[in-house]
Amino acid sequence: MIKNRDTRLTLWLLLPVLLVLIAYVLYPSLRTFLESLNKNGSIGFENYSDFFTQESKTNLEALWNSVYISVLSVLVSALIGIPLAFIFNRYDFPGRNFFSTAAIMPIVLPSLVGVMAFMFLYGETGLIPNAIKDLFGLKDVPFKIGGVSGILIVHAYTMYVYFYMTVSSAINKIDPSLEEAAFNLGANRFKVFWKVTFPLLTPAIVAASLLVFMISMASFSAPFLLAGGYRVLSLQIYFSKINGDMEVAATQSVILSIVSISFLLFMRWYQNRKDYRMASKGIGAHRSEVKNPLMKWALVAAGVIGVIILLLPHFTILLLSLVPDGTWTWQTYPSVFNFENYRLLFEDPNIFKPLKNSLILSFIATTGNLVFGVLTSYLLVKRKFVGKSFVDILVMIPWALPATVIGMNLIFAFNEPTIFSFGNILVGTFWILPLAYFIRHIPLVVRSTNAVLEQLDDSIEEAARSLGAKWFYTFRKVILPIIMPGVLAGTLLAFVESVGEFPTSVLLYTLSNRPISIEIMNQLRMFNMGQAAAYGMIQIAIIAIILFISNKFFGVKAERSLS
Amino acid sequence: MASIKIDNVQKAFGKVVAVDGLNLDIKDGEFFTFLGPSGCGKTTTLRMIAGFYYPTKGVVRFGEKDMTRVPPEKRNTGMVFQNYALFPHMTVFENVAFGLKVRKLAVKEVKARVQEVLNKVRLEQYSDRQVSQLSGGQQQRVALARALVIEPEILLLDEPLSNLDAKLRDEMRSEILRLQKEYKITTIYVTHDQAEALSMSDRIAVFNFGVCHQVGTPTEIYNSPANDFVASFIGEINLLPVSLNRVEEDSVYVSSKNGTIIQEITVHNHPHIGEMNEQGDIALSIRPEAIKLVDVDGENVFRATVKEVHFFGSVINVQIEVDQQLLQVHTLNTLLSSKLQPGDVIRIELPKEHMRIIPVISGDAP
Amino acid sequence: MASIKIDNVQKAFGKVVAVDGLNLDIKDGEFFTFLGPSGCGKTTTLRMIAGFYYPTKGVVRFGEKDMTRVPPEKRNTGMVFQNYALFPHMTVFENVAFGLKVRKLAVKEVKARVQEVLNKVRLEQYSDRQVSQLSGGQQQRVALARALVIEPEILLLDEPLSNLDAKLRDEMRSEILRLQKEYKITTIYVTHDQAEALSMSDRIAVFNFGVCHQVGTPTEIYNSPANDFVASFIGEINLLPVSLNRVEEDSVYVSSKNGTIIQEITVHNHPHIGEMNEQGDIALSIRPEAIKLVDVDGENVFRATVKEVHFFGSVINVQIEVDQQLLQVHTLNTLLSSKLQPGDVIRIELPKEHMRIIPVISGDAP
Amino acid sequence: ACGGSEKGSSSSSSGEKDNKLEEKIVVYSPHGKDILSKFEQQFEAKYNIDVEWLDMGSQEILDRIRSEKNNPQADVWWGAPSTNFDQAKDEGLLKPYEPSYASSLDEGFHDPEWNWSGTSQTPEVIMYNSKEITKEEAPKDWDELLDPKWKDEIIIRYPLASGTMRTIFSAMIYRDYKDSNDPAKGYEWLEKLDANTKEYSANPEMMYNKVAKGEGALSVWAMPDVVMLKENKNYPFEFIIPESGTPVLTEGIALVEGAPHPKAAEAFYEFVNTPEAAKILAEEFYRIPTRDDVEGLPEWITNTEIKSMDIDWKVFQEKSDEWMKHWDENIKNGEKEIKE
Ligand SMILES: Nc1ncnc2c1ncn2[C@@H]1O[C@H](COP(=O)(O)OP(=O)(O)OP(=O)(O)O)[C@@H](O)[C@H]1O
Ligand SMILES: Nc1ncnc2c1ncn2[C@@H]1O[C@H](COP(=O)(O)OP(=O)(O)OP(=O)(O)O)[C@@H](O)[C@H]1O
Ligand SMILES: [Mg+2]
Ligand SMILES: [Mg+2]
Repeated sequence: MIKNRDTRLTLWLLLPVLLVLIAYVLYPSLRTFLESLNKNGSIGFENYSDFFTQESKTNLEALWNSVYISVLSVLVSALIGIPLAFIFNRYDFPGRNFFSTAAIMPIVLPSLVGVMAFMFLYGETGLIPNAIKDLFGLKDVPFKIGGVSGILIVHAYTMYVYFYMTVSSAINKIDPSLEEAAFNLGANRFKVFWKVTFPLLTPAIVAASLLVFMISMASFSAPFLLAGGYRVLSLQIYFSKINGDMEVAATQSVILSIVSISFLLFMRWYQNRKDYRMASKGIGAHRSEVKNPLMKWALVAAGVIGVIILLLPHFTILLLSLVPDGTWTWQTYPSVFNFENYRLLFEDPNIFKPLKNSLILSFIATTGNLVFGVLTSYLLVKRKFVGKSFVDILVMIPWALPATVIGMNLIFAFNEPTIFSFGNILVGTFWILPLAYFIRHIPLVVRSTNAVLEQLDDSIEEAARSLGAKWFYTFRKVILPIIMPGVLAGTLLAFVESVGEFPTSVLLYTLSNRPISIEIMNQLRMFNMGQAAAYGMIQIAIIAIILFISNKFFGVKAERSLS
Repeated sequence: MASIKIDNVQKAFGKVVAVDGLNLDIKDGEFFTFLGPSGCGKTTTLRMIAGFYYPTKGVVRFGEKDMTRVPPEKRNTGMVFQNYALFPHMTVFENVAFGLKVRKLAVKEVKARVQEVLNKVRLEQYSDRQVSQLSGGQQQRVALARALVIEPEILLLDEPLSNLDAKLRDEMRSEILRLQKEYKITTIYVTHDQAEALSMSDRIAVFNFGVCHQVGTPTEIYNSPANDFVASFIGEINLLPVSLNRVEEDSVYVSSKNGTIIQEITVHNHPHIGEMNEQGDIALSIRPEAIKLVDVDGENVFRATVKEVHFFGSVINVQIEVDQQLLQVHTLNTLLSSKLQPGDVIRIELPKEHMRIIPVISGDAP
Repeated sequence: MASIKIDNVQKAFGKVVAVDGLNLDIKDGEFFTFLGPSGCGKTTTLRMIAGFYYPTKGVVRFGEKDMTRVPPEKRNTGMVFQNYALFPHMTVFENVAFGLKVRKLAVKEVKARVQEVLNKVRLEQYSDRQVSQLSGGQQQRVALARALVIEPEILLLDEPLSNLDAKLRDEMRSEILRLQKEYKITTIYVTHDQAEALSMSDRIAVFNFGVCHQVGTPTEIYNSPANDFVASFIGEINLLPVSLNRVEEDSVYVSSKNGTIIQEITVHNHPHIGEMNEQGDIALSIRPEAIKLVDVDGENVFRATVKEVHFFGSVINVQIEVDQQLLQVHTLNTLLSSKLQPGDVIRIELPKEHMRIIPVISGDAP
Repeated sequence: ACGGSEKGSSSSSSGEKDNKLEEKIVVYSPHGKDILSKFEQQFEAKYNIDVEWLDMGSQEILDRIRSEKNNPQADVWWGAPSTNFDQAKDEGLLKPYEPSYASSLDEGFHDPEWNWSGTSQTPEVIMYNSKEITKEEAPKDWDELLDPKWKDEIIIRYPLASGTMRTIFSAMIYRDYKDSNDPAKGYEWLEKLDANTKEYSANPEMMYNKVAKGEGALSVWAMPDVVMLKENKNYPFEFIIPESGTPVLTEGIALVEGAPHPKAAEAFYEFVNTPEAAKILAEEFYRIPTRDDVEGLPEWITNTEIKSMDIDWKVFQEKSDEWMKHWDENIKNGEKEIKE
């Protein structure tokens, strides 16, 4: 039946991918779906009709707000991420390396502490508005964040990184002669960007938009912390769950997923209308060196200032970590600084255990993501098979669902022995957390890999195979090295996110694998803002070191790749 | 073993039919060329042989073996891609060594063989460069070296020399030929350069719009084109639409269709190549180099006006007008002929043994 | 206004010096060709004119204006890239229309002009295709159309026809020439095809290893090459290392260096191109088509053995051996010469007016 | 992989050192590192049993114990409002145990079936910023909060996710509901409170910060926390116990059904509620004991007269979800959602 080896190969590759997706994504999600069909013991779509016909319309309102916030978040994140990616990848200036790495630091901001840092910075009593007030002798603070604008700012702040990373790796893959051709035809810088560079970045932008849209849809901390009671769907799910309406929570989750998946399908359709493979002759020739110095320095200045603003919350955390507890309560500005918080932290002999746990867990999960992500992405981009859309949707589900829902799904699915867990109960064991991280970050790695693979000319693979290389060899020696910089970008992001992952951790961690985010949360719960901040700083430092190392590692690699 | 048989193959991309009803029989060790205008399906056919496309219909055989759906890496073909398809993350050396490493050769041997082939393509001193730092022609040579080094059973070359200068191209041609003869590699060569095709090939297939018009040796194709498309595609040719007057034992008499001055032209009665449909349109063909500049009148001698003179190096191309019909005349670059000026009136002879009557098929190259 | 002056320009990539000490003076409306072997710096020079590279040293001027550091979009040049550089996300129409849209032309006019230029490159029916669905040659034509449609002041063509078949190439050549003359566009043409260079150009610059060896009209370059590199690069040539015997008023007498039979050859005393260093090595050069097959002895007539006969379409290439020296002879494809067989002994004449003594510079094309 | 153990042993007496004590025990508790480390040390010193604790919110503990039902990891659940325990009890997650000090617990401080027992009590209070408001100005009772002069001075922790706030809000409704069986009056009250509320903050830290810095001057919160912030963290907070009475939450301790280390768990259960332990909790961690036999309590406890509201927690457990849902959907709405 299977007509040729190529189809057979596709099947063989598809098999493990499908297995993983079905076992760890579809199966748990189905349980949520089944739950949503259950209304007081009878099966049906009653919960759904309730959702839409509910008298107070809060659900519909929340749904609308979620979509609205998500669309805006995509736009704002893109507006920050794309220009930054452009500046840091197209211009060379002293410190470029530092700034371009620093630009991804927002993602390492521990979520809760991070939002608190925002409040300390920009809230009504925040440092910046008050500093401006005092500086100019104003009567009232000039601005403060809160409500929708607050959510948007925090979303943009944490999510622009997706744009920044995917677009960065795609920019480096663009054949410079394409832009040159446009310049040559008389297009100015702006036109070239809009008509050529930007459209060529479509796969990357689509990938990032998807990721951002979905996390915004599922985003919890920002609306929760910043907008008091602004109603969004993810919060509704949380409250339904707290109120014990598991069926309603499930229904809301399913609807949220449907919205996210519709967005996914729309983006896919949009992207497939055109072709973005730069199958130009030969190798993407030469790097253009033409730069307008004035423009360059203006942009660079903008980029650097941007990054400094982006790093302000980190500095705030640093500041908080240096202020001993109880000395900055009603005062506008802190006055006492010392290392008391760090001293208290380091007195605990177990301080490094959560750190180590986080690193190990993230490493395991991310390794899995790397292998699985590259394989899946290759299948999705370079192979033809029936049911591709289905696989694509499965891949994205972990982002379409709020993290807590994923956590709950896992609990439902794996607190009893199943074949997928080889007959073990996973809940309460070490392995449940890496599994959760892995599932959470499948879409991230797959999407960012898709973006680079889509730009890879097919004839490269063909050349290798006609030279006699088997598929696997070709994959290992040719495809992988070429796409690696892009893939690593996504993987790194996944790793960093795993280190800070909170919502699933809190549901699933055990004594043996308690990660750092939980530790920070606990400090906060005990009102030890300073120690939480100090812990946050340690987390930031660790991640910064990892980034630095991999940047060095990238540096070596990047030189050998296209760019 | 490495003969190739293409059996009634069709390849469609959606609605676009790139290759249709193709039958080819390429012998073991043969140097076979695909010739045809841009977009006629040469690359597509090559890719079906290499295994990158599967035919929509039909069968591809190597020897007796049905290879239609065998994956490319099992075919032992070496291919030079029209767009090179070099591995961007590897150096020149690594690119070339790739095929050998796949074959698990000893490091030493890999080195030796790569060095050897790099010498042949004159890239020895570039071996450590990244391919993105090479010029277009240098990249093309890397692609060639990469395919040659594995000494494949079948060598597929898609315009492998199009970016090289004449001199280097000449050398590469001899090198390819030498290798081909030495290792008896069945070779399929795609080119748009008919001089190249004529000088290198054992046999040539002429394509247009996905259809093969003629398969034959270079002289067959050149001297006895099957129709006006083949005739005009291979080398320059003068085609005069004519109508048949009468046929005698060793001569055919025709007259120019739109002419008034030339009453009758005498043509040798060659056996016709292709079925000449006498109901259909026919044309008189003569190669520009066959037209003679003469001083005296005689059979098939006409008066002509020089319109343009082009200098092509060793050949001079003179455009003349006879009887409202433009004709190309090629003559060697000697002082004599370079003295010709536009406006001169000269006498030309159309030697009857160099003319042919061929069928006219409708349409033109795209 | 659109004359181009390149003043002592150097371009280095790290340690690799791609172009060195280049001086060129391209006149307004001129059709100027860069000719040279692969990797000699043609593309690099073109890119400096287009503004994609800044010279390491030296100045580029358009007219009197120093353009060395003017950004490319301010130069009003149209360029065809060696790798096409088509926008993959646009259709053929959109690719071609790009330059016009940038210039804010009315939609109607854009449409009309694009349609017109697509007709010229024979792609009218492809206008809605994605470029990835085109064959190599079709892509190249799109690139050409895209550059032509904006009617730039300076047209930069980097091997724009290398992937087209002879027939189409001929047509495109005339089209480019026609446009160039019609709009008086200063054109720089990069090619590795010397026939193309000779037939199209007003003037040619011959490069090697980043250095320009000679600038001149096609006949100057062909007939009076400055040195053996230029001579052998432009068309085929026979070069015999010789030593000078004596110089008389209208003749120079030389003898073959490694020969024994040929005692003396008489050569016209041309004014020498390039400074012929008489201490340095010299060579006798004669084009293959200038060698005559003769029946009787005479001045400069020698006996030769036929080694190989190659068929090139309109030309037949005969390799002969005279005095242990291999020579190429080109003759037209007539029945007479095609009767030659390897092993035949023939008489050849080296006409004194077609020979030249030129300096030999060391090294060869890479 | 299940650490099942024999069940059924009901009330074994405390104090007695059972040889069969397991070598380790796992405690889930929201009490935080300071308390837990302290008791870990003391307990380990006394029994030589390794104490491992997971420190998390009480709602999370409930979720987790529920999710680990098939494979219990915890032995003891220490610290949560009694309503949480009642819920867990209904789901069969707890194992009944009657401690040795049963007699010194008031009736309200333990489950009738001894599924849990109380360790401390938490009265809810009105909290104010002592830099902004003097003690005289401060509202003395719940209803005074509705005075229009406090418009935009009240900052409230977003109630849905907070046990404390749910209790307060439910109590406000319950005041009328217990007689009328109709929450309408309570809703009306909450609506008025909502009108005065400047902002609902998402977590306690933010609420403290805002009140401390004077974005708002008033809030309602749990007394031990207010005291701790004032005493330990230097916040300018004071509290007022509403004159008409206030809901007093009982925080308790319970054993987990199917716990892997049941014996050691019982020992720990006993250990953390000895009079000495209760005294430490009161002195160092501002927790008001449930036992009536603790001597020498700090002043702030003895000096404060707590008027406890009479509450049927059963009704709370049944109704509070519905009430909160109503509040969320109908009271907190319109422009008041986002208080900027
Ligand atoms: N992937 C594709 N989708 C649709 N049409 C295609 C595709 N590939 C090729 N074609 C079309 O099929 C025809 C044959 O293409 P092919 O590449 O074989 O031409 P070719 O003979 O190699 O031309 P060239 O000499 O210009 O490279 C062309 O008209 C081309 O536009
Ligand atoms: N970016 C670069 N870095 C290093 N070396 C380069 C770079 N670009 C070109 N070169 C080198 O400079 C020399 C000139 O290159 P150029 O592309 O100008 O050649 P070309 O004359 O256009 O050749 P071709 O006809 O093969 O296209 C070559 O040796 C090439 O390897
Ligand atoms: Mg092709
Ligand atoms: Mg070039």
